[in-house]
Amino acid sequence: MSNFIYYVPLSIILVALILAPLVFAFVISIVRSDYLCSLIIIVIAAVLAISSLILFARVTITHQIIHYAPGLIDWNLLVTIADFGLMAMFIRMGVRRKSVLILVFAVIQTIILAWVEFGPKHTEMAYPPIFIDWLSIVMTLIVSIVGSIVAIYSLPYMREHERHQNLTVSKQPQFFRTLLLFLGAMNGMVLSGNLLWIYFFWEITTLCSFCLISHDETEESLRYATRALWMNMVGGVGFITGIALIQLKNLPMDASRLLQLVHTGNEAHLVALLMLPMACLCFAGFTKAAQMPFQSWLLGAMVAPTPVSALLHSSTMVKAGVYLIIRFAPIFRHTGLSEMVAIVGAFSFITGAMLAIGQSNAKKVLAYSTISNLGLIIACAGLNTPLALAAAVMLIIFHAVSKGLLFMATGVVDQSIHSKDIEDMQGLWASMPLTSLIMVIGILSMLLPPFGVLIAKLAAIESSIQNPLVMAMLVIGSTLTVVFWTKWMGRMLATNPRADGRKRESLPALYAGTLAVLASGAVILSLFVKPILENLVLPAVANYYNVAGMEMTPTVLSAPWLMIFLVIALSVLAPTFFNHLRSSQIKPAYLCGEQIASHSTTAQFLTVADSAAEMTVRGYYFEKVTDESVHVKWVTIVATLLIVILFGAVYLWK
Amino acid sequence: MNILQKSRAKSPWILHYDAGACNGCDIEILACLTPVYDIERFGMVNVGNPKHADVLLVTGTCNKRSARVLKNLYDQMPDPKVVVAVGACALSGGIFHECYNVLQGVDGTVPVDVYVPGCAARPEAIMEGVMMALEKMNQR
Amino acid sequence: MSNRTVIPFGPQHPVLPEPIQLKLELQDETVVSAIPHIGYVHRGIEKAAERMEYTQNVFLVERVCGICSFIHALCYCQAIEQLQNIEASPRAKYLRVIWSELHRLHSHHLWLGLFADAFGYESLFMQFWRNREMLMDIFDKTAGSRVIISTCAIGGTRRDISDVHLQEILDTLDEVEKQLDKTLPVILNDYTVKKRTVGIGKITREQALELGAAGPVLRANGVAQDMRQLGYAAYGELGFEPVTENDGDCYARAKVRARECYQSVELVRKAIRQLPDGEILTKPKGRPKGQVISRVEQPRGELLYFLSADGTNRLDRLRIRTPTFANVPPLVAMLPGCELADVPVIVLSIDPCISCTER
Amino acid sequence: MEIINIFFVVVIAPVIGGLLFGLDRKLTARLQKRMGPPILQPFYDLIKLFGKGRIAANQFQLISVSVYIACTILSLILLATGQDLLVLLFVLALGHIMLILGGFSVRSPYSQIGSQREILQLMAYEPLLVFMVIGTYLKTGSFLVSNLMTGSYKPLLISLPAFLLTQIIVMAIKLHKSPFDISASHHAHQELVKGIYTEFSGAQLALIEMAHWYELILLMGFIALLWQTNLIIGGLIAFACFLAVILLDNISARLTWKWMIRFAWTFGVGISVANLTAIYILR
Amino acid sequence: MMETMEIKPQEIIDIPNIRDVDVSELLDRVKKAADEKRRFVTMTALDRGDHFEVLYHFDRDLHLEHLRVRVPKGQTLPSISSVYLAAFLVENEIKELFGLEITDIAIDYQNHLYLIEGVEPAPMAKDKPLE
Amino acid sequence: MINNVLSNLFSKPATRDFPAKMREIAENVRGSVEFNTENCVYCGACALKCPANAIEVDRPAKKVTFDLYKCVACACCAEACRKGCIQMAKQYAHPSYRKMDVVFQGEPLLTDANGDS
Repeated sequence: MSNFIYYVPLSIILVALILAPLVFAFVISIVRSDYLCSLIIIVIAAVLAISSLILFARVTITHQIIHYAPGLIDWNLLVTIADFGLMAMFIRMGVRRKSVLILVFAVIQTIILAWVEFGPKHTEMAYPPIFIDWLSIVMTLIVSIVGSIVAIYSLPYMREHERHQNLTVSKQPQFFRTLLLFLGAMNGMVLSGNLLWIYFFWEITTLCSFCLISHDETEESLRYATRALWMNMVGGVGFITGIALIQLKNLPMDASRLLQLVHTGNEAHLVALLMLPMACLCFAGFTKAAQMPFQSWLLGAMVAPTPVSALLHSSTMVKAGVYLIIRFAPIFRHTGLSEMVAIVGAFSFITGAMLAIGQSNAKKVLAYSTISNLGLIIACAGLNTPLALAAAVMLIIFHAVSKGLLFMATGVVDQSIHSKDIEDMQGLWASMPLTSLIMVIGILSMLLPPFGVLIAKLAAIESSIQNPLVMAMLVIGSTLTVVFWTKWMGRMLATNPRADGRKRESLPALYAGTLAVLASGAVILSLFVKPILENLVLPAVANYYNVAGMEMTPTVLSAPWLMIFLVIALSVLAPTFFNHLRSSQIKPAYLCGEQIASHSTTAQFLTVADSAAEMTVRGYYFEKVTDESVHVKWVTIVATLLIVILFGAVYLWK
Repeated sequence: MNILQKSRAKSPWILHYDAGACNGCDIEILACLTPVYDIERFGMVNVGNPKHADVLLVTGTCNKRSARVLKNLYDQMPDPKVVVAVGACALSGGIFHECYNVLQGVDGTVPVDVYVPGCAARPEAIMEGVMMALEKMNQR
Repeated sequence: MSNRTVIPFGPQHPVLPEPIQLKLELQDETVVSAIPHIGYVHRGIEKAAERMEYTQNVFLVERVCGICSFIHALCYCQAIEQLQNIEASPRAKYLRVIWSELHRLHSHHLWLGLFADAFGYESLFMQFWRNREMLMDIFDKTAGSRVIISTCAIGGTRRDISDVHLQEILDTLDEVEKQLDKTLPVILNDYTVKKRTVGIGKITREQALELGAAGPVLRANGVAQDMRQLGYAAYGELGFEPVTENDGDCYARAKVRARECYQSVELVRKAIRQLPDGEILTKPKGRPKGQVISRVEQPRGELLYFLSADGTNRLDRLRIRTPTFANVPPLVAMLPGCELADVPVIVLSIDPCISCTER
Repeated sequence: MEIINIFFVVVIAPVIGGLLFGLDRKLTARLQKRMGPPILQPFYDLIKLFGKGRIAANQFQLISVSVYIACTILSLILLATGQDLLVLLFVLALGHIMLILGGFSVRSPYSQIGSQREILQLMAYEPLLVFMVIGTYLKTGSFLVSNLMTGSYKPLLISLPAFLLTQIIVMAIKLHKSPFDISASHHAHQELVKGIYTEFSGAQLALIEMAHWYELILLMGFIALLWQTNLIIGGLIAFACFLAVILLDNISARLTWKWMIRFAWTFGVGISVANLTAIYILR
Repeated sequence: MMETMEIKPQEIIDIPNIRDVDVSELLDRVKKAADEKRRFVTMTALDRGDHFEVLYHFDRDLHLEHLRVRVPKGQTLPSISSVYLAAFLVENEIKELFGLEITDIAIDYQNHLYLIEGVEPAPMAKDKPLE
Repeated sequence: MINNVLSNLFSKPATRDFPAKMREIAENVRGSVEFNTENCVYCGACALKCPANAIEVDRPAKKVTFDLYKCVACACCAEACRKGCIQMAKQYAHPSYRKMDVVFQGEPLLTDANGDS
């Protein structure tokens, strides 16, 4: 087996991961057969997953960092040309959408890009453009596996989606084209070491997200897509400014070399010079990861078909943002910038959770939860200890799986009950037992032990102890998180006693398959969280920071997680299998003695003038306390201030 | 008497439903809770929820609307359960037994195990009634 | 889906000693509307009163409500006395005052306890109900029964109170007053109690009048209206000023009743001091004929009896308007806008007597 | 040693917990000038409940109760075997959330509203617990109880006095005592009947009751940690806190959840953070 | 202190302060009472064989005043709950127990205030058996 | 309140030790109706006065049927009886498992409400 891994040439793997999706994206837009299209998607998905696993095995087994220069043609030139092509497209879009913001930012980017490419200064690359280390592998795995699963899930979803829209001409080819392009670009981004390459792929993801959000081409979706585009272009401006500053100061342009600066230690003056460019890159990361005050593009992106949300929130796009910050985190360790990044992240964590409490739209809750979790990841990156970074990486993994799962399940529910409102999901347990079970697993895996997200969160809290402000925000944010998740689960489980027993739910095979894979993935990964963390992530992180072993012993890992898992599993399974209720033991709920009939499906009670009324209990959304429109205002102001302080910190507090 | 029976006898949880009383018996039931009578000595607790209750204390004449509620409450109580009818009204309708909206006693609606007479029934009689009901429950 | 929570509150509910249902519509936990649904204790007493002899009706109307049974009987007897054109003896009038005020005292104790229970102050509930037992013992000794004391009769009273018992009453009242001194400041000054009652269930004076509120609900809005001002029984000779408060919230209602407790103690003491000797029963002659309205003050407020008699030994019509019946519309006005947790407190604040309301 | 600890926890803890609840009822009665039930009353109740006929509204209720008690016992075992305090807290929270879901799973207004309020209670006390754990970390450099017990530190109470107060608040909230008996109360005299427990009955209710006994021991164990050098003194402090909670229950009315959140998050979090800040500064 | 109510044998045959009004002018009269800040006490219905006699009792500083309307059986009576909301309960009661149709009550219980479906309607009417 | 509950704690409970010790019952308590048919002339005055119609007198058969479960203990019958046959016992009527009528026909005997003894 291990031999096999080495027989596959690296070039083939890279082609499979980056180029194949790009190429097949164009094939799909030509193919006019549904069947063939599905086949291609499934094959590509399989190829992506297998290639990423092979790459994983290769890098993990050999513990090596791969630098690789692709041959055949001058790829640098190709990237440069394509970069300007992209800029042209952005400008065209700005014109077509009549958006001044897009135009302005596109033009600024083009100018800076032109300066970088053709300006007086020029930096030589120390290393070839492809740079693969443990972090790239983690990201590739997520993009290639979770992203592929979302792509497969989209097949039945988009068919149903279009059936609903009564389209004459199917837009599925465009959709899948963009999807594949997106996955390829993401892989390209995480596997590149050259900042200009990263920037190039970064801008492709921006473009793809615009296309996907605006897919339905309704007034609303176009509006939100435009917003997503200009906000991400702000980030793009930040990114290219960062690159330009690096070039201005004659600093190395590839990630690999930059990271080495920290390792050697005798180039501290260079590190100090890097702070401003790093701040620019972090800023770009904030926009892409939809941190406050840029959260609104991600919320607007909800108008897109659900697979798009699943993709944006779990494996691609927003993860690109946190990837960028984590990628360079060691460089700005022990600086004011790092502190501020932690605070900005923690602020998004707490405010995202707070705003999620007030939402009843499932996708909006998920969106705020994503913002909140990404905030946590960024806070970890800002805490910038090996343990914190390990927690961040674990969060990226588990969040991708769980969030993808939740979005996909929400999509299934939406297509069944035609509502995304959590209140409408009341009693889903009775009508869609399978989907709601999967959703409950998804939510529990976001929230509680013994699932990975929580373990990572505990590690995050542990590593935040030296930073009291961040710690307090993390503790309170975690508590807020409990509120909206529990409420949501509670809604789904609120059923009535049924005399006719449980309804069987039939899901299309692709839905059931993809959901089952992710759900079991969430559980199994959590089961192995300790070995994964101990054997893979922590050594890699320690290496990343160039420290010998961990600086802190993470006590969270010393807990007997397997026993905890076992006890919880047993306590769930025991009543499920050995303790069944007979129908005579099922009694209707207590309604003060006025319930009607003992086995009805709706909870009704007799009331005024002996008429029947439906008993409804709505979840608490604390409209007065958590009014979105009010809070978003001050949150935006505070977050903007924080970012201003962040840049100030770079100057004042090194 | 085994330990379960002993525990049942020592932990009667009470559900009180006023099926149409004049309040006389109800306040006497409440008086049972108070320091002077303190039925918690015998483990009796007024739980106010049929799903937790062992003993259903019914007062009042039971009119037709109340009968519906009474039946519902009785059905929701888990076995073993006993019913104690308190006061003349609950036994037969008392002074109201010929009124147009009155059912003569609650035993037409739910099976009554112990009848506590009186208008209003004294707290002592109510306590005695509950204890008799518990004996009956343990004999079943 | 509606964004309102719709839940039943009652008829069987641990916080409601009597069956009444409120159909509550909530937004989060704020009450948007509350509609009462009654009829769980309706017996048809007004019809039964047409069937029974007018003398037997005394026992019927006593059982309209077990908490203020004596006052119901008093109101009825006074009405019949007016129709028969007789007057109770002075001693009977004073005895009536004594029993009425003792009833008010025990009813207010009962209410204060239940009110404390409504906001979960269990030890306070126990305290008031323990004090109340002293009054119950007085009823047991003087009238032979704890709850339905059956001492009022047409033309006077059925029983006399011996001097020994009068002294006992005075002693008990001293003790009751002592306990009130100990307990009432707690309910009135406690931080948690104030948090739960001040500003809760507030209505304005205009609303109270417009919605026909009666008794302490009305007096808590500064309207000095108390039927005892009419001077029935011996009240005219005892000197009486109604107790009023101005805030119109649950706290003000509690305060009115708390002060009335002291007032009742004083009235009983005064009545015992001034108690004249003499017969207790005036024998009625003839049969009642004509129409009359009799009004007295219950612990819960104004009680009104309308009698129409045609000279036989059965009444043509007996109409009973009880104070809670009048206080239901104000209750409906108090509830919207409050929190779910305040519902029991507000419902209790009118001192509801459902068996009175529905008869 | 571990086995003995685990045995102690699983078998002896509920006995002590039950007796403490019996004492609670007796003491409450005496504070109200009543005789009160025998001290063994909770055990009678428990046995009776186990003997009741089973009724439930759905299967999920059974699962939720089973997870609830399993998690409670598990977290107590984690404490007894000297494991990570933070993990312990979240295992406990898992059990609690499953119970909440059990309350949610029935379409009954009282159990559902009770559940929503229970979430708010969770929200109110959880930060206080976590802050205390963080306080111990700051003093000992580890979340491990074993580390705390074996290390030679001064009693934590000396440096973390605020947490004694917050633990009393947590205990009052967790035991549903006035003024925090918001989602359910010991005596079902409130607007939500028995709140979150309304729809559990018979053996399920018995298991919940038992879980409360474990939980009480756990909470007292938590307080005892504040005097980790001598657990007998720690236990006495915990017992004193328990008595304080009973007293508090008898001298206050039930307040609303808004007040609770405000109180827990201003006063509770306030003094917690103040204490932690003091440690940071003094270090 | 208010003066003690004198009991005068001559006056008690019919209650004092009573004013007969026609059904058509009832609402105006009630509005006038409301304008003069009278407190609505209650209503009383009497079954007089071929017609209902309905009394409206108002209070003003402890003095009672009454309006009386006579409604032939089969005719309807307008609700005064638009003027005095407090009347909705008693109007529902009269409507249900006497079978006198009262129109436009603010909260109408549809003849199910006290009695449930299937019970003999209008039990208070004189032609109904006494038991 | 804290003084209040603490003083409660350190004083004797107010609880009456029922049923171990019965409370002394006051004079003139209207407990339950007691018949003494020795002097009864079956005049029916008691039945006429009873507001709850709990007493039936069958004059020819010399039979008095008393329904304890309708009785509201108002003592009207005792007041109405000129022969002093009816007294109000000081003891309250005890609960029972079955509804039974008290029938006096020479000797008092208890029967089920349904008629079978």
